[in-house]
Amino acid sequence: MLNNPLDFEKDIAELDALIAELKQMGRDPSVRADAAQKGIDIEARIAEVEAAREERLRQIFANLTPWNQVQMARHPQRPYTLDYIRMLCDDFFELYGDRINADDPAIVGGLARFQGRPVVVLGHQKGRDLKERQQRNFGSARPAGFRKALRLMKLAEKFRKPLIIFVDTPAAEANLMAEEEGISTTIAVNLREMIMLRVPIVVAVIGEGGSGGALGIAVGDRVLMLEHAIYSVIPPEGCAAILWKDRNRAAEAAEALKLTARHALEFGLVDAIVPEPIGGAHRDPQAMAATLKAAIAEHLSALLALSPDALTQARYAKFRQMGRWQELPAVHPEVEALET
Amino acid sequence: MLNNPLDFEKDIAELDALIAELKQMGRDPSVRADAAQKGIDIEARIAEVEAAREERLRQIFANLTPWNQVQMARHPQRPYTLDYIRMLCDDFFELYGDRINADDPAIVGGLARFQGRPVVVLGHQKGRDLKERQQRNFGSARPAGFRKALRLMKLAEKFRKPLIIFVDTPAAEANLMAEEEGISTTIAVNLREMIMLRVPIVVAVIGEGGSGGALGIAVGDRVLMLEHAIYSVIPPEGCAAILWKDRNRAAEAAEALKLTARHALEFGLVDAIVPEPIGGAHRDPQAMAATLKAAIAEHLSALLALSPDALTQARYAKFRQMGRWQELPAVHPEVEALET
Amino acid sequence: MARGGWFRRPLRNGNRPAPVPGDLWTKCPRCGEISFTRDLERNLKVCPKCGYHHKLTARERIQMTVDPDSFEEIDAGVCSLDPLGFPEYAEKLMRAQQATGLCDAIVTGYARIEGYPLLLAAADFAFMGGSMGGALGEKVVRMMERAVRERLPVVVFTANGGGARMQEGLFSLMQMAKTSAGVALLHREAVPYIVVLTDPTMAGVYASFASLGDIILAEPGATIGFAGRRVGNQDLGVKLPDDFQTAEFQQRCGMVDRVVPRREMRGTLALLLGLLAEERAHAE
Amino acid sequence: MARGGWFRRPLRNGNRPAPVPGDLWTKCPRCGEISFTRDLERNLKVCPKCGYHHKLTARERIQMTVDPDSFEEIDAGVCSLDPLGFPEYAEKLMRAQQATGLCDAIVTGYARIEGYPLLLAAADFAFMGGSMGGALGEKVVRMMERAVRERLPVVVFTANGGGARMQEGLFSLMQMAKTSAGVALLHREAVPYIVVLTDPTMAGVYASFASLGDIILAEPGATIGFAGRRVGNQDLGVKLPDDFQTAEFQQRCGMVDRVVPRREMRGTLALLLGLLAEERAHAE
Ligand SMILES: [Zn+2]
Ligand SMILES: [Zn+2]
Repeated sequence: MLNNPLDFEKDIAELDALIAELKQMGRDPSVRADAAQKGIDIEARIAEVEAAREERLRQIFANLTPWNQVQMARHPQRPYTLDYIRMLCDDFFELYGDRINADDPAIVGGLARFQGRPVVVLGHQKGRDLKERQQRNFGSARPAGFRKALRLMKLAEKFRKPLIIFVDTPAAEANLMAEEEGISTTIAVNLREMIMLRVPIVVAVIGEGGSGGALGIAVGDRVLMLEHAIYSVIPPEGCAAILWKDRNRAAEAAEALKLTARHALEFGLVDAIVPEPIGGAHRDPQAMAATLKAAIAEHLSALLALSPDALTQARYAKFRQMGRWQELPAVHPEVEALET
Repeated sequence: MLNNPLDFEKDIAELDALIAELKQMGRDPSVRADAAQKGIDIEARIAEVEAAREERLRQIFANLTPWNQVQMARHPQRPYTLDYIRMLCDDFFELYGDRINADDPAIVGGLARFQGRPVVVLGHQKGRDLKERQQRNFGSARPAGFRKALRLMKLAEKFRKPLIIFVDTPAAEANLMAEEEGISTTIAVNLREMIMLRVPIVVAVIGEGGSGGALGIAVGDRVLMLEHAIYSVIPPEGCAAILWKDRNRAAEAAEALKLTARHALEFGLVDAIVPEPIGGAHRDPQAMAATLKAAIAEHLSALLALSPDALTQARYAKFRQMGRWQELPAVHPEVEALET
Repeated sequence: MARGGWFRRPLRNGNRPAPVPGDLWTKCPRCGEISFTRDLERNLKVCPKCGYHHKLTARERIQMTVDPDSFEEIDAGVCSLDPLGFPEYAEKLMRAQQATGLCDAIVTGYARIEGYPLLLAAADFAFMGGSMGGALGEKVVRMMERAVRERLPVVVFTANGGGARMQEGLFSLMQMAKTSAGVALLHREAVPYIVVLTDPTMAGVYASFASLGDIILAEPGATIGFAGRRVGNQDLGVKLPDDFQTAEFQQRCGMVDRVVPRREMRGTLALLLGLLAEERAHAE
Repeated sequence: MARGGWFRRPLRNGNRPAPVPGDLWTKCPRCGEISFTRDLERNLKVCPKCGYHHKLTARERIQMTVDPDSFEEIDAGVCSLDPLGFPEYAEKLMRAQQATGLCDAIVTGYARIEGYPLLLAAADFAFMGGSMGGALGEKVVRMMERAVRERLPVVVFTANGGGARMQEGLFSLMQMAKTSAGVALLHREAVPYIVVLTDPTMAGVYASFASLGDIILAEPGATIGFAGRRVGNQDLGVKLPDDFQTAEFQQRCGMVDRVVPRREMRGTLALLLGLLAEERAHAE
């Protein structure tokens, strides 16, 4: 049962409450006896409600709007990077610091084993409770975070360890200090360096793929998206504010931005969607982790077959072809002159 | 004539004053007439005093103590890095910033032409007047300065430009902010990176070679020292404070530390001494620049004949052999046991 | 979007339509000084009173910077699409094309500066705030790949206040990676890359190819930063410096090598191109 | 300095002379707690009351860290000289050698940690503050070159409060470049290099090989910094943080990966050696 259900999760929460109530009744001998006398089969009733719950869940999640997807991606009970690292990896040894001036807790990472193989893992880390959320700046990385990420990537490259990267951030930090420390430059350097990194990189967008703050650690050979994750050039609220001067029209903006996993896959901008348990990753983190682990393992094993040169060439080609444009025939002034 | 003569320069300053006085007399017709009447030849008198001055200068500078050398190296009228860059190079284009969070004016550098050839030049920069001295932190570089220096070195390497580096610093900055920004790490990274840099590096210690703050930009294929420069593991005042709990015994410490150019050359820790005009670089900066330019040109041209691999191998070997030790025969416990 | 008749004239004369009478005078947005537009243009569009650097169109920038008749445009026909069917984007695009005579927000091509050959790009703020969509990304990368093939240095004048073009959604975000990939090639192949940040350069452009120059120059007073003052998540009680997100601020923070007045830009670029020009490797 | 009779005994038993009776008890310099020295040693010389990590000799450190009987010392005979004829240096050296049974302030050799083979160095603060002279630099570089030849990971325990050894003048400064050159080799050849900063690590050592680890660990409360509090040119009115120049401070500043209690050090190193162990390149 969830503590803070989203609007469209409320029906489920109510059914969950009902099931819990029935189960408690079933554990009370006097209630059971009473029910048996009245010919009520509590177990059957529970099974009925559970079936109804499954049906409703299926119904709701077959019809999520883009805005619902945004809400899902931001769900406060969704598993975060450290949850996945713990569920997917063994021997995780977290590393700290950018070797310049700070450790940014909004990005975490370190050495670990994935299916027995040493890897470097890293990702944005949101906080679970209020205190941790503030400490981790809600997963919005400062320059030190991007520098730490790059340090770990270079460590991976040096020791030929594949990289597994989890993306989950509303955006990069944008306050005065971030500007003074060159948040733009730091992100740009990561983009340039990741393209040429000579080890496999598998990226999983597990929640919010928030613009440059996400991309700054997301230049992967494979970019996977969880079913209910989003990936967007701008938060829908910001987009609405610019387009209609009204942040409350975020739902419309979410629609227009086509920021869901399905769209990103259609556009060829991510490589695969990792399905979530019905109702979302937070309803069954273990199952989610198992699916994600299998997906990462599959992609990683394909990448491990490639030479570093082949990897970087393919990665370059992959990002180089992104975008849509058309090319009009070249304009020759002489021809134009004849036409006029 | 100098404004702030050192103690041992005072004789010269007095003779300079006398010469100036005589010359002024010589310009006054009435004084000249008067002198002529008395049979005094002002010109001859000037020549006499000038000869005495030269003789005294030679005398003084043949017998400088190590502490005098320290004073010379710190002389406030000595030419600084930007003076040498202007005198030795054309087309200097100063570059700013470490691309991390600051520009440190205690280290300057940029692109320039040396004998027509594009090079990267950089060095510590002290300030001439009080305001500039403070702005440049007396030539004590902060982490941003060492990072800027490394950025310029990498630029030189990328575009295959030789490096010319001027060293002139009392020490690296050591306050709270320097510590927070990893002054130690920054210097260490420079040492590691300079060893493998694939372009020729000529270093000239032009004034104070102050411990790690100097070495952090001084790992060169050739390290030259101006005749009156010093190079030391610790400022003599600090050494005296540690040894004798008395900073005023700095002169003794200077003696003990053997921090002069002559010693550094004898020890094989620098490659050549660049002679200064009699009385020091500050008495004839143009002549000093000409000598230094010729020395740098000579060493650079030898280095330009080497491949990048040969350069880095030689540089590694050069620093790898520094230090004095002895090796006792290996101790075998069994043998010892027999002896006992 | 097919090439319409409106498209030909501006492309052919390669510049804006002649100024309407109201454009005879130009008011300085900083000091309010009113100058004859023609005088202002003679002064490189720098306010004679306060030194304000007026925005330039891409073509003005190129004309002011390169040797006469040396510019040879490439990839002029690369145009944006509307891959998301984003509200009003198609119309905005067409209006921008009509207003500027450009296919998109950047012009790229071969040029010479005091004889030094190079590849040059100039962004045009008048085209949807200079924002970066698929066409801009494609043109930038093509230019960089060409620079690597032909070993020509690259100079880019940015003026991309909008950063990534949100109307192209995730496609536009990916232009950050795409253009930075281009720079990665230049970097690996040691092709000189000089960036000139002009007013304004923000967000996705500043956080990609615009901050990756070997040497980064900026025009005085140019607005340069990551998130707009209002967009940024400013901590309460933090007083922003007066010059926050200007060229001068960015230089102080170590991100910009030199703030170069427009009058000195051409000479500065020539000096740098000369200093960075390729030589034979010393015995490698 | 010839090897004297005094030199043999301590070298042979590889440890300090037996503790005099007064050493039966040890007082914690932080909390004042008095413990049986033997109990304290069983607790890895960590104060049972406040967790203070007492300084260890190089041999204690090695014994505590490596698999039993796995340590095989190298270059044990490399001794310092007095190249400057520096006042009192020769005497100090001899006293330090007699007191510690070491030739100089660092011990290097082959070892195994939970079976993983490696090269290991441990500095000894008791030898002139662990300061770095020509012998230390030579031993460190030899070990690193050996690590490259034999592709063995390197673990270094620093405890060099004195930094460079001023009694060797400019020679000692150059050990910074020399040891960093060794690290440059390790770095280029991708040989894992783990540094453990222990109390105290300062100045020329911290500003060279000690801060260049791929992974940098530190013991709790260890003093780590550039210039001593009194030596540093502290700005007037600047309040130093309470933990200034400690392991925890350095971690907060991004310089240290993890502060690892002594009890967990061996296991941590084993974990890291396993994670960094060489594998076949994937199809390179
Ligand atoms: Zn004005
Ligand atoms: Zn205690």
